[in-house]
Parts: sequence; structure tokens; C-alpha cells
Amino acid sequence: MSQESILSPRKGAFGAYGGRYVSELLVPALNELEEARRTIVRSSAFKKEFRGMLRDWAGRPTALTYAPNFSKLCNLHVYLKREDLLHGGAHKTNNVVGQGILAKRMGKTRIIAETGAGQHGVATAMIGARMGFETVVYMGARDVERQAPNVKRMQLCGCTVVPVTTGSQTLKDAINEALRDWTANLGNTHYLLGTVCGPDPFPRLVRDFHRVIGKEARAQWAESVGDLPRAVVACVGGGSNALGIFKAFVKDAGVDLVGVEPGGHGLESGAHGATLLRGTPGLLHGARTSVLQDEFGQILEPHSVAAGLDYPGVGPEHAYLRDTGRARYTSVTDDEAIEAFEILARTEGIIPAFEPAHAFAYLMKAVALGDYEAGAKILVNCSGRGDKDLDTYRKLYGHRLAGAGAKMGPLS
Amino acid sequence: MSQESILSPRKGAFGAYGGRYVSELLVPALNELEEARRTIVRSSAFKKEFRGMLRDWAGRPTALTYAPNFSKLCNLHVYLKREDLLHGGAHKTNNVVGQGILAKRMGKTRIIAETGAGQHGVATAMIGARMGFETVVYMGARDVERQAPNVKRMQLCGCTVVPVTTGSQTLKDAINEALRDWTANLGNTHYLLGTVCGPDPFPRLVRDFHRVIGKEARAQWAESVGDLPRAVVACVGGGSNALGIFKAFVKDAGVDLVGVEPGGHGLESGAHGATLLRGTPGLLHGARTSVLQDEFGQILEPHSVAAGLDYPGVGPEHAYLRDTGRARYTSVTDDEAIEAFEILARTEGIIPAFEPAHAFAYLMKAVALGDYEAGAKILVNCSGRGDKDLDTYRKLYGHRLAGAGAKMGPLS
Amino acid sequence: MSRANLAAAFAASNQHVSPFLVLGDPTPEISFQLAKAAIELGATMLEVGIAFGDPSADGLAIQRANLRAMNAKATTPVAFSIMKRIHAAFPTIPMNLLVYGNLVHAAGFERFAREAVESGASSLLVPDLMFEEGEELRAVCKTVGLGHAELVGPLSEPKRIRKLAAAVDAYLYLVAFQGVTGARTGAADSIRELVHRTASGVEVPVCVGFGLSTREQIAAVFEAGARVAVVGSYLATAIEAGVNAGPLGDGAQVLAKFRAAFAPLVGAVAQ
Amino acid sequence: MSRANLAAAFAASNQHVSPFLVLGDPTPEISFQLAKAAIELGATMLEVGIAFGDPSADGLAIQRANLRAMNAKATTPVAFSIMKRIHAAFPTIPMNLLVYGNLVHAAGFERFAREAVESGASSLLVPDLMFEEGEELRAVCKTVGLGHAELVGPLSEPKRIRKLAAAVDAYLYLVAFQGVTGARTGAADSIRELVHRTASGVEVPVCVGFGLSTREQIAAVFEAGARVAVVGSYLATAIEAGVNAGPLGDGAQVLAKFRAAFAPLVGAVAQ
Ligand SMILES: Cc1ncc(COP(=O)(O)O)c(C=O)c1O
Ligand SMILES: Cc1ncc(COP(=O)(O)O)c(C=O)c1O
Repeated sequence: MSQESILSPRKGAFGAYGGRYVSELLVPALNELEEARRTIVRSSAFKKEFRGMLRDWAGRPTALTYAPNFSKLCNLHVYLKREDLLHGGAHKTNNVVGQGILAKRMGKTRIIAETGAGQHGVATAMIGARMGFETVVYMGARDVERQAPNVKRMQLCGCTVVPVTTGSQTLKDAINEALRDWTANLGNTHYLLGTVCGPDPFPRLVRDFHRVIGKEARAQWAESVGDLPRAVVACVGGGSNALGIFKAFVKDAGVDLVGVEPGGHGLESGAHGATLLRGTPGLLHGARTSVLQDEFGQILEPHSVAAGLDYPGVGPEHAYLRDTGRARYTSVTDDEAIEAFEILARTEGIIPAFEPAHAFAYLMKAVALGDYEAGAKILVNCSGRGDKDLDTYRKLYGHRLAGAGAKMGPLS
Repeated sequence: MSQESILSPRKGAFGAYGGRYVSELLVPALNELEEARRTIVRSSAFKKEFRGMLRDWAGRPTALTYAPNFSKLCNLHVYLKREDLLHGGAHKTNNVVGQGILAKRMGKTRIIAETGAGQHGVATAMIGARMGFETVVYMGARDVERQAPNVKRMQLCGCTVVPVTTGSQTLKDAINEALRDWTANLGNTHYLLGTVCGPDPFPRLVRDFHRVIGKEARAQWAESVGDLPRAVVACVGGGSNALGIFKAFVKDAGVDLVGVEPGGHGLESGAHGATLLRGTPGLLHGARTSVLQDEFGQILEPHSVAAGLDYPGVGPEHAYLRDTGRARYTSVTDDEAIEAFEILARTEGIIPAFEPAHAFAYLMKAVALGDYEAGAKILVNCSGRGDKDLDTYRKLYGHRLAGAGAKMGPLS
Repeated sequence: MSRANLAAAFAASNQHVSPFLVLGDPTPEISFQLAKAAIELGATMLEVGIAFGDPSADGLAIQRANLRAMNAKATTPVAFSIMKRIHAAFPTIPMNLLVYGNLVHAAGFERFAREAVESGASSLLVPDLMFEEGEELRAVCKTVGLGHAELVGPLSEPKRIRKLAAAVDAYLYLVAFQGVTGARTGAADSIRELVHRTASGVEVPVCVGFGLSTREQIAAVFEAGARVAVVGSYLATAIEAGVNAGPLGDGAQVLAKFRAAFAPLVGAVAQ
Repeated sequence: MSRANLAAAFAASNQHVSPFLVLGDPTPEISFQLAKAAIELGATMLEVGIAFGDPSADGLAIQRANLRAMNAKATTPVAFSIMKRIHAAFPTIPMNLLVYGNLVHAAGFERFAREAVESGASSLLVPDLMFEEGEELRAVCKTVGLGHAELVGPLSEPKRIRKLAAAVDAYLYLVAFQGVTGARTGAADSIRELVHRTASGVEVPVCVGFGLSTREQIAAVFEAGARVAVVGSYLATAIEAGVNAGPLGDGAQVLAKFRAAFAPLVGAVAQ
């Protein structure tokens, strides 16, 4: 088979991608949300509350940090947009603030969400606590294991974490469960989707709440660096942190937009999450997008050491940016990402999450690949901090902590 | 015995406290440091580098967050200075940036530090990585256990963590070890002390690097709240986060300055760290200050659920502020702090470290104690985030996570 | 063309109890036996599904049925071959095919629809292809002579129900509960209300499913004007009980549990 | 007054090997026996310390000695009582007391100094009370007739050494290595250099300690002009070996290890 149909979405399309491929039962909820997006989100009252809460609660603006030592290793000038400093520890907070305010203004009393790395779950739990929602987060049982600290953080915020034991027990299954919950409870419940995936209007809604990343970075760059960056680089799981920083530069033809996908054990191994590089068009979680699937359309189990990138789909707008050539996508392996994770910590005193470590790993080989002239100035989205990944790191790579705990006592 | 001598320090005195009670062998190092403080730290080049790095690497300014739900519970208006959003996760970073730049300019190639909660160790390891120092952190073996995530973070930054197995195996013993190391290696080594304790000039040096907290908060308060706060509240371990926020308000007579000490299992139990409330003047780690000691002058083992407050001494300037009446000190128990920790997370979506949870716990009873009129506006220093404490929380209080992991699945 | 079977069935009777079976659950062979058993017990219509790993419009009982079939390697071609076997054995029984969009999309709409027809399908319902995005598929169905069904739910507005009804040529599938599939007890009154409201406004036959598990519920939906009552999760649970009862063997246990569950429900049809 | 013992000792000989003993290590009784043994082996001076839990100017061997004494409940009063016993048994042997500042501070300077004198102390050295902060204590020592010593190190400048020397009336204690106490081997040459440089610039007797463990080192420091060689960590390690060798009993093992370690060192004194 595999001669997929030429299907082009009518609603919320990004070229041939996006749309609303959902059950009729969700249509009322999506219509309500789209209406809210057009009226509430565009209102100045909403914008004011959104901006205020991003500043006062979430801690925006986040810094733009030059990384002198890492730059030397890369033979580039690398500037980090520090979403790792955002409240909650990742860019995800931008989106939950936006959707939280929106849900409140829509009169919802309950929010639900899916989570992979747990970052979106933590962000949702936090906004749920702050805004007084009943909050339920669906999380693949395997992710519950490998992101234990985030589970505790969610629970502390009063959120119910539901381990999903079906399928591959990771993010895609958590989304399936969340969709089921939403279908059954759409009256009082808002589905606070965590990335630029899902049926229209989610990809646009989430993207727009993350635009602040790129907007800020662009202004900070102008102030402290000058001309435009040669490239803007971000890791791509669902694609929200990437779109959030890309959008401000889409119209600047001279600025490369580069998304780094999780190469897992290598693209040839099949154990990866490189949806844009190796996926084919398909319908997943309500959108037509690039999907990792077999010849019959069964969704494949992806693999990445970064739970937040371990997803067989991707935001439809990325598929569109890929096809039009405006953005370029590449991948690095688990091992490359972990090495970059270590190197950034050791050279800059910044411990990134495994997810953005993929972006850093790409930069370490970008000049050798001939992608940029030496000394080019690069903006990279450091989408989150690595605290959540320390347990996993210790389990999988702990032996690499040279001299760890080695007694280097005083003379005696 | 216990009729302690009336000793008044000559150098670096805060009234009858402070000074330099160290071995002659450390005198050259302290003189060198004091000289550097007077020349380097006061230079505009230093100030510029310090400000720049605080902004670009550490993420200043940190937000000022109004906590509407927690305020209601306290019958107050509570505003949080969000040092938990600072790079590294606590206010400690301000100090290591300052001392890191200073050490570099002094020509040192190696930095050493003590750590209790691990926050200062992490901050030191981070600045060590960023600035290319060889870095060694001494940490009580018991603290190595109870703050495991921070140990991993330090090691990832290339720092050698030395577990100290002598004495009570906590912070005071780590300081003893660090002093030994410094004595032996003062040529190339800077001792990056982590709080406003130790021999002169450390208490002033560290305090001045943390002044930015209060300065920022005061300006933010003026902008978004208006008049001055009724009180400024902070937890007190060594006392750096408290002094950092107090100093900007010391001259405002109408502003109460309140330090909250760790009451542990209760002041009467003896198992606490309430140095200012229950200590007597003594010489510890190079300063004359309020110390938990027995009648013979042996240092007592303190207790607090918050590793960062588990210290039998306190910055000498606090003893002075206490005696002069300009600041007031109070305490809350472990249990009260943990409850406040939970409540802040559940009501505001902010998980504080156990240390500032003490300040929040005090606010929960402050109106009932008659300390403030209902509705008073309070500024509190949220000195760090709680991620480092999640393991301890789960072990000691995990059963309190109501409904944690409870399956609340979809209908089926 | 098999599509004619559907028209003939509706002409022959106003009340059809239709089991929903995931093709290949728990094995292709037993799956065929289950269809056979259902028809022998009195089913005058079948709803069959092709296993999909991410059936987000279904509940957990059906999800597990999907998984059993996938574990038995019931790919799309295998599913079609089972359908062919059923069709060969019972050439007049309408088979209504329910498939998630991505399986149809991966095969290519036209190719999929042709194979469905060749396998004996009377109609096609894609639960995650809402009406607005279904134009291409509807056109293809028309071309190849496959009946086409749409889903409506308790929250669908009357205007929308009429619009969707006007577009179908097989039936309108009414989801009895706002929520995913899953057997429920009670609530016969509210179902009756809902079915009546929906069926009375449209010309096309209304099929009711999602959550039916008792004879009373089925009688109620017929009474309210539905022409097909689909029983899914309840039977999936019976099959599961059979699977869990011991070694699969020739499926005797599975068939026994299935028969015991299904037989009383067929009796709901007014004789 | 015991202070006179010190003057008499310096008048009697230019070379004194002095053990450093933490009072009460490993028990008050054995601690007394160790002092006795040292004197019987030829020690003409003793340096004694009161156990402190946070001896940050000492290395780990001495820290463990402090801990052993604390575990044996050797509080300040107990320490004084041990000194009294030694003084009663050896009334002419000078005892130089080394105490961390907080113990003196907690007792009150004057009271502490009087008790020290009453217990037979010849002099007092507080390692963590640097010169500039020591005025009160020096005054008290003068008042009660207790000798007073100061510490200098390898990095102390000549001017500062002269200043401190001018202030002491007991001796100047030179730390042989920049670092905390701890037995070291070798480096006799650099010690010789350092001692010579220090001793030649001052009038007061120079006592050298921190890290001496061999007869050669001791001979070298005498040769370079030191008048007292203090052996601390090396003996603490010997005591520890005795403690670890088996049940403490009457301390025979401890005394044996101590004697074996100390005897050869006393021989370093030119006869
Ligand atoms: C830190 C971090 N970065 C990136 C991602 C990937 O998501 P997205 O591609 O939507 O930014 C996640 C997801 O959890 C994350 O936690
Ligand atoms: C978050 C936090 N707050 C407070 C403290 C206590 O230190 P200080 O009293 O010097 O602010 C610590 C020490 O580790 C800490 O980590």
C-alpha cells in the first residue's frame, strides 16, 4: 500500500497539513475553542492578563545568554534563549498561561492534559493550582517511571496524575486518553494540549502563546548582538518551542530556521523520533501531518532518550515549513545529545534538558557539516532545564561522571 | 561556666559581632580578599561585569509575584520575590557570580566551597564551569544523601564533591574542611563562602552581592504595589537571602524586617537551628556571632528538615540587627514549614524550597499572632525552588500526597 | 454490489441488532467464527472494524480488542480477507466497515474503498473524519459504490444532524452517549429521548451505538425510531472473558461467552 | 606559678621535644598515663589541648583525637583535672595549653585563664584568635600570670613575625607547613630554611610544630634555631593505632604504640 491519499484539510490548514481529523463528538468543543480564540484571545483584556501573568508569575522575559566556552568548541558564536529559567523549568509555561486564562474566561472549571517529559504536565498542574482548576494529567506509565520528579511536582500542585497503561505507554497514548476524557466531559473541561499538534485550532493557539519566545529573543538580539542571527535552532518534539522561536524570524530570508529531531539510536535503526525526516503524511491526533507509521498506517513506536521528543507525530506547521523549504530539519542521536548535555554543563554551568541538548549537539557538528561558516552567530532555544533528567542520566550514563564523588580530601 | 567573655571584634565588626577569629595562617588570604573587596569590587569594571552576568547568565531581574490565593489563606497581601527563578534555583547564584568574577580578577585558578542544601554547591559548580575554575565542594556526608539531585548537578558541572564524614556530617563540618583546604592552598585558591558568615570580609562581601535582591524588589514594589511593604520576611540559615532583601529597607523605619529560623521539632526539643532565638555569643567559623553551643562552648548539632537552614551559627550582622531591634526573628517548626510548602504549591503553583517554606509558614500565622493587621502588604523572599527537596518530601511526607497517582481514568 | 445488501436489509426489517467485531480479534479464524455465530444467532447486519493501534474514539474494551487483533497480525489485508470469507459464507448480510482515518489514508482513499467493496463491505464509517474534512472520501465511496455513513452525537445540533443526514447514503450513526464507546447500564430513558429526537428529524436510517448492553436499552432505541442497534464494548468484554478463560485453542470458550452475551440481545428485536 | 617552669626549661636546655596530647584521649586516665610516659621517655615539655568538636585549624588525625576525648566526656573541667594530675606528678614540667577560641570565650577569658594557671598551665595558645583580636586575652593572661604564645606561618611576613614576637612572653609557635596539622615526611630542607628565617629574626624562643614525624626533621629544626619541636599528628595516629588494636582495657596497647613512636624522636635532642 503506502500510496497515501491526497487529502487537504479545509479548516486550520498549513498547506496540505493540519485540519481537524476528529470524531464528530469533539466538533462542538473545537468550535467553541475556535470561537474563543477569535474573540477572547484577541481581546485586549486577555492580552493584558496574559502579558502580566507571563511577567509576574512565570518570570518573563527570560535571559539571552552568550555561551563563550561552548561557542569555542562549536567554532560558532552561540546565544541561548533561556526558557530553562522560566517558572516550571521549560517553555511549556507560556502555553499553559495562555490556555489557562482562556479556559477560565470560557467558564471551564476543569483542565486536562497529556504529558510526555512531564514538563507540560508540571506546567499544567501549576497553572491549575494558581487558577483554581480541577486538574487531571494523563501520562504514559513508562514516562511516569522515567520522569518521576515531575510526577511528584504535579501531585504537589494538587493535580491527579493518571498513568496510561495502554499502547506504548508514552505520550501518544496519553493523548489518546486525554481525547477520550475530553469527549466525555467537554462541558466543564478544557483540554490543555501541550504542543503545536492536535486538531485545529490547537496548533495555531499553542504557537501563538509561544511567539513571545522569538519576539523577546529578537529584541534582545538587536540590543546586545546587533544584526540578525545566521540561524535559529531548536529541538522538535511536537514542535512548540521551535515554532515559538522560529516565527519571529520566518520573514527574514537570511536567517536559517533549523529544527533538530531526536535521532535516537540512529535513523537507520528505526528507533528514533525523527518524524519530519522519516515520517510520511498521515492522520494523527486530529491533524494531517508527518507521522511515523507502517505501510498500513499503524503508528510506530518512536524512541528518544528525551521523553519530550518521544512522539510519532509533529506539529503540522512544521511539515509545511519543511515542504516549503523555509525551515530545515536534521537529527542527532541519543548519544550525541547526551554528550552535548554534559558539555554544556561543564563549559557553561548550564544543565539543559535532554530535549534542547539535541539542538546543542547539532551545533557541535554544524560547522563540520558545512552548514555555517566558522564564527557564525547562532540563536538556540534552550527550551528547558535538565533537573528532570538527572535520574535518567544517572541510570543510563552515570558511569561517565568522571571523578564523581571521588574523594579529593585535604592533606592530612 | 557560660559567662562568656565580652569580646568585641576590631575588624569587620557589626557591633559586638563579626570580626576575624581565624588562625594566623589565614590572615594573608583574608587581607588579600579585603584588599580585593576594596579595590576590585568597587571598580566600575567589576560592577559592569557583575551586573551583566547577573542579567545575561543568571537571569536577573527575577519576578515579583503576587500570590492571591495564599494571601487569602494568610489574611494578608503576600508578594514573592522570586529568587527561585534565578539560574541554579536559588538566590545563591548572586553571590557566586560576584565571588567568581572577583576570584578571576584576583588571579585564582581554583575555587572551593562548602554546601549544606547543595544549592550553594550547585551555584559554585556552575560558576566554576562557566569561568573555567577547578572546583571542589565540601559537603557533609549526610547532606550528600539527603540532597542527592544537587550532588548530581554539581558533578555534571565538572566539580569534585567531597563528602565530609567527620562531626555531624553536615554544613558546619563541611565549612571546617573547606577552611582546612583553603589554609593549605591559599595561593591559587579562593574560598567561595556561601553565606554571610565566616571571618571578615566574607559577611560584608556576600551581603553586598545579594543586595540586588532587595534593590530590585523595592523598585518592583514601587512600580506595581505603591507604598512600602508593611514587612519584609525571609528565612534565616546563614542569613544571606534575608540580608539581601532586608538591606534595601533597613532605613525605612515603618518596614518590619522579620527573619524566620528553623524551629525543627520545636525550640523546647533542642532539635532546631534557631541560632538567633536560642543561641549565645560564641566564636564559630571565624566570626563572633550567635551560636548554638553547650555551657563549655562545644558547638551543638542543629536540626532542620531544610538542609540549608541546618547550621548552628548565623551571619554576625543578624545578631547585630537582633540586638539593636531593627530586625525581629521568629521560628516555625519542620511540620509548619512542610505544610506551608504544600499549601503554596497547591494554591499558587509555586513549589518553594524547604528553606523559604519557613517564611511562608510564618505568614500563615502572622495575623493570628497579632503581628500585622489583616490585609497588610508583605514582601517575602522566595529564596529557592523545591525541586531539590522532592526526594526528602517523598520519603518523609509522601503519604500526604492525597490522591497521588490515584487512577481516575476515563469512563469505560 | 454489497451496498445493495444494506438497502435490502432495511427493506426487509426495521430492527437490526448488529454486533461490532474487530476483525482478527482474537485471531482471524475465531474472528470469522464469531461473525458466523452472530449471524446464526439472528444478527441481520454486521459492523466490523479494522484494528488500529490508536483508537482514540473508542473506550478501553474496544482498544483491547484492537490490540488483540494487532497481536494476531490482523493487518488491513488480513482484515479484508476475513471479510471476504464472511461475505462468501453469508452473501446477503450487510457488512458495515468502521475504520480509523489513518488506515484509509495510508492505503489511499480510492484503493481502500475498492478493496472494501471487493471484500463485501456495504458501507464505510471513518469515526475520526468529521464531515467537513470528508468530501474526498464521500466522493470516492460514490465512485466505487460503497455506502457511506456519518457519526452524530448527543451534542450535535438539529441543523447539523440534518446536514449530515443529507450527505449519507447508508445510515446515520448516532453515538448514544457523549463519550467514547463503552458498555453502560441504565439510562434507557435518556437514550430513548435522544434517539427519538435524532431519528424523527431525518429520512435516512439511524443506527445507534456506543454503550448498549441490555435488551431493555435495545428495545428502547428501536421504540424511539432507531433501525440498527450496535453492540460493541459489551461483546468485546465477553470475548475478552473467553480469551482470559484459558488456552485459546479453537476458540470454543470465546465463542461460548460471545454467544451467551449476544443471544439475549438479539431477542430484543420485535418478532 | 607554673609560668616559671617554662623560663626554667628554656634556661636549662635549648632543645625540647614536646608531644602534643589532646586531654582525655582516649580516656582521662590513659591520657594521664600518656603524659607520664612521654615525660619518662624524655619529654621536657608538654603541649596539651582541650578537646573541641570543630578543630578547623587541625588535620583529621587531631580531629579524631578530639572526638575520642569528647566521646570520653573530657569536657573543659575534666581536661583541667587531668592537667592538675600531671602537674602534681611532674611539677616542674611546663604544660603549654592549646585551646580553640570558643572554649575560652564560653568560659569567660579571665575565669578560663585563672583555671588554666591553677591547673598548672605555663602558657596559652588560641589558634583561631589572630593577633589583632587577641588584645583582651593577652591582657588577661598578663593579669593572671599565664604565659602567652602566638602562631605564625610560612607566609607570615618578617615585619609581622617581629610584631607578634614582641607581644608574646612564652614562645612563638611556628607552623612548619602552610596547611593544617598532619604528619609529613621529607621536606627537611625547606623546614630548616623556614625555621632559620623565623628564629633568627626574633628574641623569643621559637617552637615548631605541625607535621613533624621524623628524627631528621626534628634535628633539622633544632639545628635551624628552634627550641621546641612539637609532635602531634604522628602521635595521635600512634594512639589511634593502639585504640584500634583491641579492647582499650588499661591502655597498655595505646601506651605501647605511643612509646614506640615517641621514643626515637626524643633521641633527636643533642645530648
Ligand atoms: C524542555 C523541553 N523541550 C522541548 C520539548 C518538546 O516539545 P516541543 O517540541 O513542543 O517544544 C519538551 C517537551 O516536553 C520539553 O520539555
Ligand atoms: C533556597 C535557600 N534558601 C535559604 C538558604 C539559607 O541560606 P541563607 O540564610 O544564607 O540565605 C539556603 C541555603 O542553602 C537555600 O538553599
